[in-house]
Amino acid sequence: MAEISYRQAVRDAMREEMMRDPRVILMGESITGYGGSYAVTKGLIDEFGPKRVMETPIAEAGIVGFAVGAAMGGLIPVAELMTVNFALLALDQVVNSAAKFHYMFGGQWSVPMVVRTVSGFGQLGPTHSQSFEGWFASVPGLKVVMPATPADAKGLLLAAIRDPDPVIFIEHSLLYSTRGEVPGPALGDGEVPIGQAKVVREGSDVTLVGYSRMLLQALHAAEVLEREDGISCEVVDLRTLRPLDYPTVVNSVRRTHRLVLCGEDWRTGGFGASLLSEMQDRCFDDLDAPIQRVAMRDIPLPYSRELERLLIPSSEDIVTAVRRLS
Amino acid sequence: MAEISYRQAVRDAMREEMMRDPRVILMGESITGYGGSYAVTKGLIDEFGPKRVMETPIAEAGIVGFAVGAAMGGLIPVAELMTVNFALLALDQVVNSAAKFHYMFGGQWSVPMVVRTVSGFGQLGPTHSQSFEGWFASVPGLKVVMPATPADAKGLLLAAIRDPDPVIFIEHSLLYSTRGEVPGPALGDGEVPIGQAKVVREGSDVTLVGYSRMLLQALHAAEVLEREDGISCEVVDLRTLRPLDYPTVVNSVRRTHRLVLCGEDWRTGGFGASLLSEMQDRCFDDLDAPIQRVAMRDIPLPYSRELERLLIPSSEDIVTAVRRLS
Amino acid sequence: MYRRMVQIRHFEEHAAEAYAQAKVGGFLHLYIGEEAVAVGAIAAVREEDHVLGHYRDHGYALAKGCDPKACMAELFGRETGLCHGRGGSMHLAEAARHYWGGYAIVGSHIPIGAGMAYAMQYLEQPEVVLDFFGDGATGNGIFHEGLNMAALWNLPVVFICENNLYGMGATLAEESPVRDMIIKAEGYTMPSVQCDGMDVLSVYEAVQKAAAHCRSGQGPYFVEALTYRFRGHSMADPELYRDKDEVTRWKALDPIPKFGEFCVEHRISSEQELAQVKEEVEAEMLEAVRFADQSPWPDPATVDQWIYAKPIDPEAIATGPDQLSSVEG
Amino acid sequence: MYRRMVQIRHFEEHAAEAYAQAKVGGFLHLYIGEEAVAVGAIAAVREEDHVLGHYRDHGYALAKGCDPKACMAELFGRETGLCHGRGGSMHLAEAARHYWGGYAIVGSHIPIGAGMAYAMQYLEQPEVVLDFFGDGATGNGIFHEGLNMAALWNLPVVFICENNLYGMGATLAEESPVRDMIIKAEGYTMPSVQCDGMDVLSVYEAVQKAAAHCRSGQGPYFVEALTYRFRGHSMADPELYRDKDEVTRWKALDPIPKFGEFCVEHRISSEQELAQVKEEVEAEMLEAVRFADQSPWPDPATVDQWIYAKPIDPEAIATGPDQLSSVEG
Ligand SMILES: Cc1ncc(C[n+]2csc(CCOP(=O)(O)OP(=O)(O)O)c2C)c(N)n1
Ligand SMILES: Cc1ncc(C[n+]2csc(CCOP(=O)(O)OP(=O)(O)O)c2C)c(N)n1
Ligand SMILES: [Mg+2]
Ligand SMILES: [Mg+2]
Repeated sequence: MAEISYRQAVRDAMREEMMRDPRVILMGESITGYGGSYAVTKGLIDEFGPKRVMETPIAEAGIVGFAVGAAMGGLIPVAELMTVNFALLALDQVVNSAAKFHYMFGGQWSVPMVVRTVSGFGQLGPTHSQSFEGWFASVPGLKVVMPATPADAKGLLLAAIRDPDPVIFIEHSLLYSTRGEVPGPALGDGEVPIGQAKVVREGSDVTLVGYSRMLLQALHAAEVLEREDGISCEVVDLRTLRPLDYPTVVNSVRRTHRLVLCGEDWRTGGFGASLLSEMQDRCFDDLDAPIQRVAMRDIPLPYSRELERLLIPSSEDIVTAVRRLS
Repeated sequence: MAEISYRQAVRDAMREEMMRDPRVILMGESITGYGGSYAVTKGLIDEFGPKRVMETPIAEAGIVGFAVGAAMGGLIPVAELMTVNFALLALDQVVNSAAKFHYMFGGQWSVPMVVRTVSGFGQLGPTHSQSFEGWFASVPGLKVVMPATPADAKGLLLAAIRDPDPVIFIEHSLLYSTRGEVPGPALGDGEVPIGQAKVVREGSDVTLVGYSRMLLQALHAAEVLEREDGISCEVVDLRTLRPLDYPTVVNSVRRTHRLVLCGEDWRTGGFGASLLSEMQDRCFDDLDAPIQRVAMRDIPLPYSRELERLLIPSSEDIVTAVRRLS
Repeated sequence: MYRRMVQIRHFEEHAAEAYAQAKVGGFLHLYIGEEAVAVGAIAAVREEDHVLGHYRDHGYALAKGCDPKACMAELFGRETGLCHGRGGSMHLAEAARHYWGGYAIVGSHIPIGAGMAYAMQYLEQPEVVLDFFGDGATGNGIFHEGLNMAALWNLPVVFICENNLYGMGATLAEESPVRDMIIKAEGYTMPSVQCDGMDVLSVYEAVQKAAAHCRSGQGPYFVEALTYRFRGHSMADPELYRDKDEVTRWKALDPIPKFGEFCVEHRISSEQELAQVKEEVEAEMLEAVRFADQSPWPDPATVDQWIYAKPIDPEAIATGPDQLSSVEG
Repeated sequence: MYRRMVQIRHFEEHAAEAYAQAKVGGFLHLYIGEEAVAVGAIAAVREEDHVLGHYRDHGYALAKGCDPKACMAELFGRETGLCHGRGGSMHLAEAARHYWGGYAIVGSHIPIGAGMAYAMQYLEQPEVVLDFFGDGATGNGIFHEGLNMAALWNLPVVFICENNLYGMGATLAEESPVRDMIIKAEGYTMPSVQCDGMDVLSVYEAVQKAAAHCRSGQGPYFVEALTYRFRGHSMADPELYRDKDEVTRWKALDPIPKFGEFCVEHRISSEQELAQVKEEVEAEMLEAVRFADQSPWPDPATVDQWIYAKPIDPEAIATGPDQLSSVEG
């Protein structure tokens, strides 16, 4: 096991898969000489050249449409959309092309491609600080993955590239420098199957569900609650948002009878709302209290540091939500 | 009171407001000579000419961006996006331009404009049969309206045009030919305020919440349930999805203790999920049973008549959901 | 090519009839009047070359050799349809024939065609891509992004713009600052040619030249075919926006009799042979309608089939304590 | 114009310093090297004319006459900022001055500028719109849609493309099939001119001509300014993609000394006066930084202010039985 960064883990997955399979290509804005706006693709252009690491114009819809076509032509494109905010420009191609073709052409062909993109914030202002995983996760035909750890980042990206369906792979800008153990080649290639959540901390009083950065916040909150309140939290990392591993969450709630959903997107219509809806349905009689949500308030995230920090969902918000339950 | 069609009601609102306020302009694809793909704007080009009824290229993002700019320049554009499916192409301009400018420029200017668009189905195939109101309703800065009746269509569109904020006004293709009483000039202009739901049928056993076409389905289901099961349904027409009139829904649930949410969009991540999430929070102790949802199964709506009709949410689905509660 | 054009014409007429009988639903866009474009273009390239087109797509399918029976059955929404009734009229496709289908979001298939062309270039395959769209599509940003990429990367794709003077109800003057679509290619310094879309030979020649250019590695080509749809935009179109005279003038240029006369004049076929073709085709189309009408509906149990190529049922995923492990980071 | 250019230069240098001190956060894109473009262009039109630009926007704001104190305070995220700290560096705007701001979704303000120009045309106002964007933006579909509409409707908007040879890390050759951006105007038959973006007079002249064209009702105009950013794309840019020699060569073309020399040569100002300007500007910028630094943060209670111009609080809406009525349809 080597300890590497989340950034490196994503890069390693692409690199290893490109070495293994010549059909895999990368495309995106400023991913060559610049190395990617979060330096994820750094160096890959030198190793694989411009035919496999394609610098594209600033044309998000075109990039995704092009990737769909390249996939239909026999390649496996991994397209980077610099941030999920710009992914809005490509939404039609994601929803009406990538996600639909296998169904609407009667199963004649699939669209094996990955769209890698990034959520996050940090004084980036109202247009650059949004989270849209809930939208992607609502689209049949898409698979949506949001890893929290380097091992999952690598393992799930490998799975995503190998998957015959279009996968939206959302990284988090504030996780790139976090580090963690990632299985080396001796332990197999570390592929993590799409569609499996993971209980990352066992507990008995309340279930915290998180993914991506909020998973780390949930773990931190769990520690605080254990220490300060003696509350035992079970923490579930969803990892894949679509298809969602309900059984793992349901099993946990059957034991804890309390549930807190942790996300960074807007409360109204956010991914947590969707999850809550399903969990209410599946666990109504198991729940001793209303399901709590930690989410972004319904406000475009302002630039000013002092306003921004009021809004960003944090481990303290999770602690507060759990205490509200007790 | 005159009985007119929903189509005519929408047209009347535009026409009357254009007569009243010379700043109001229409723009859209095939809205002049063709009269609009659902004939809503028919005749307006003859009355107001091409400066006020603008035939546009097929450029959804450009249309919305242009409308935003025209609004900033002092006009009040009512832009038609032929269907909500094509609105995906304009989502960036809706979310990152129209909805954000008032906030991100510190309140310096607002963007008074309306985007009119249409949901619906009828063998239109997987790319032309989608509903995205949940996505729009999740965006702070937008107001989202979905009228079910001619009177509301007219009254809410008047309010939308007069509102200083961007309003997404979603019509329904299967409602255009429905008819209803619409107050004439003698009764005032019939403006219906944005943000108010309406109890359209009183009942005591269960609350059905609907909007747009599903409101009619809910009313029909209520009749069937009354007749066949002696169940008394209260029916609430949301009318505005954002900002949402929670008090009206909550008050109803406090009396009925049971809630069924009726929508046409995909179950996962649909608007109903968002509403359920909030209602669970506000009414946990009032609810005797899990909130039920009637929604589209997570499937791209297929073309074939016989497959399509399996999936389209109907009054029977609502009846079934209510019976499940009893 | 004569037979193909007649096939399309008769197919469309039967489709219109079936629509009137409510056997075909939704949007139905007929290709009547424009047959020379699909037929001339597709005849000018190889069988293995790839074709994508927009929602007015029955012509591409038939020109690519798809079975009229399966096409008609798709319009009828039957299991025996090209796409098993899932796509319908706007989404005929047959991958095995390299006919990649009709696309109904205007212009969306333009970068898709470019991407396929990139795959050919990357894999060093000789196939070129023909990507058909209308004049209306050229106002959309996706047209620009697709052409820009194709030009930038020198891709083997022929863009074929069917300029039929209208984008639904918008006239060319309402939707475009330029009348000639080939002017739009100039912004990408993409070579282009205008041809007579009512003359199958003119289209053939233009596309032959364009495809040869692509195949030799010189990059994309833009072909504009001047054409006209004899019917409304779709069956729902009341056609208030164009005048009858204009329609009449264009109908006089009907590509089918025009090419028929050419064939007779040049002794390629006799009038009798052409009449024979029409009869055969009519029989074929009657059979297609009969086939469609008698075909089974898709099985309701399969309605959620094909959402994914690799479905994952999380309810079925075994989860247990062995999944438990700690998280770093 | 000399003073304006110096203002921008010094403003940017102080902004960079404040960023290094973590007083400015997020993305910071400096306009150093490109000052002649904003200054020349904006000086060439009237005060009431409208300006929109991209996220590299401090130059437009200052050239439009916005107060450097309020600009700097915005970068610092303070209540006294131009947008009360909500927008930040990428979104400076002052509507009262007809400076409509910096836009950070590449190209998104291109149709917005066209729409404003339409409002001017419709309202029969004489103002024209200047819409600034980069070479990189021209690959986006929204560029196409905006230019297409402007050309189609003959709108009074000057599109000013700052061709600085890079779109973030992409070189011109990587992002565009054509080297000269004015070629892109040809697809719309839009008149265009290329000017030297390192020479404020060259820009001035080009934009003057373009604006006069617009103002006289002849429609949009496309101006390409050849320029170069002396710094990285943003403060986060390690600048691995361009070589030092190239940067050095362009730095030798610095528009500020160049115009300074011109002024001295033509006896417009003395060297001493120019030095004096620099000193005054430096003092002004120090004051701007001090002002920003000492300004209050926005009140936390106002964080949800301005989401709507007309907020509606449904919790406050009275609902009751009088709302009850029947539904038809
Ligand atoms: C993105 C998008 N916007 C609008 C439509 C509705 N629509 C369908 S066809 C059409 C006109 C297209 O005209 P053109 O490209 O000239 O093709 P033609 O129908 O003339 O063959 C429009 C506006 C659509 N399908 N997709
Ligand atoms: C739609 C969109 N895609 C990507 C980005 C990220 N991005 C910001 S600036 C930029 C480069 C723009 O280059 P150019 O237009 O030449 O302007 P310059 O920075 O050179 O002034 C990119 C890719 C963005 N902000 N918006
Ligand atoms: Mg056309
Ligand atoms: Mg640039």
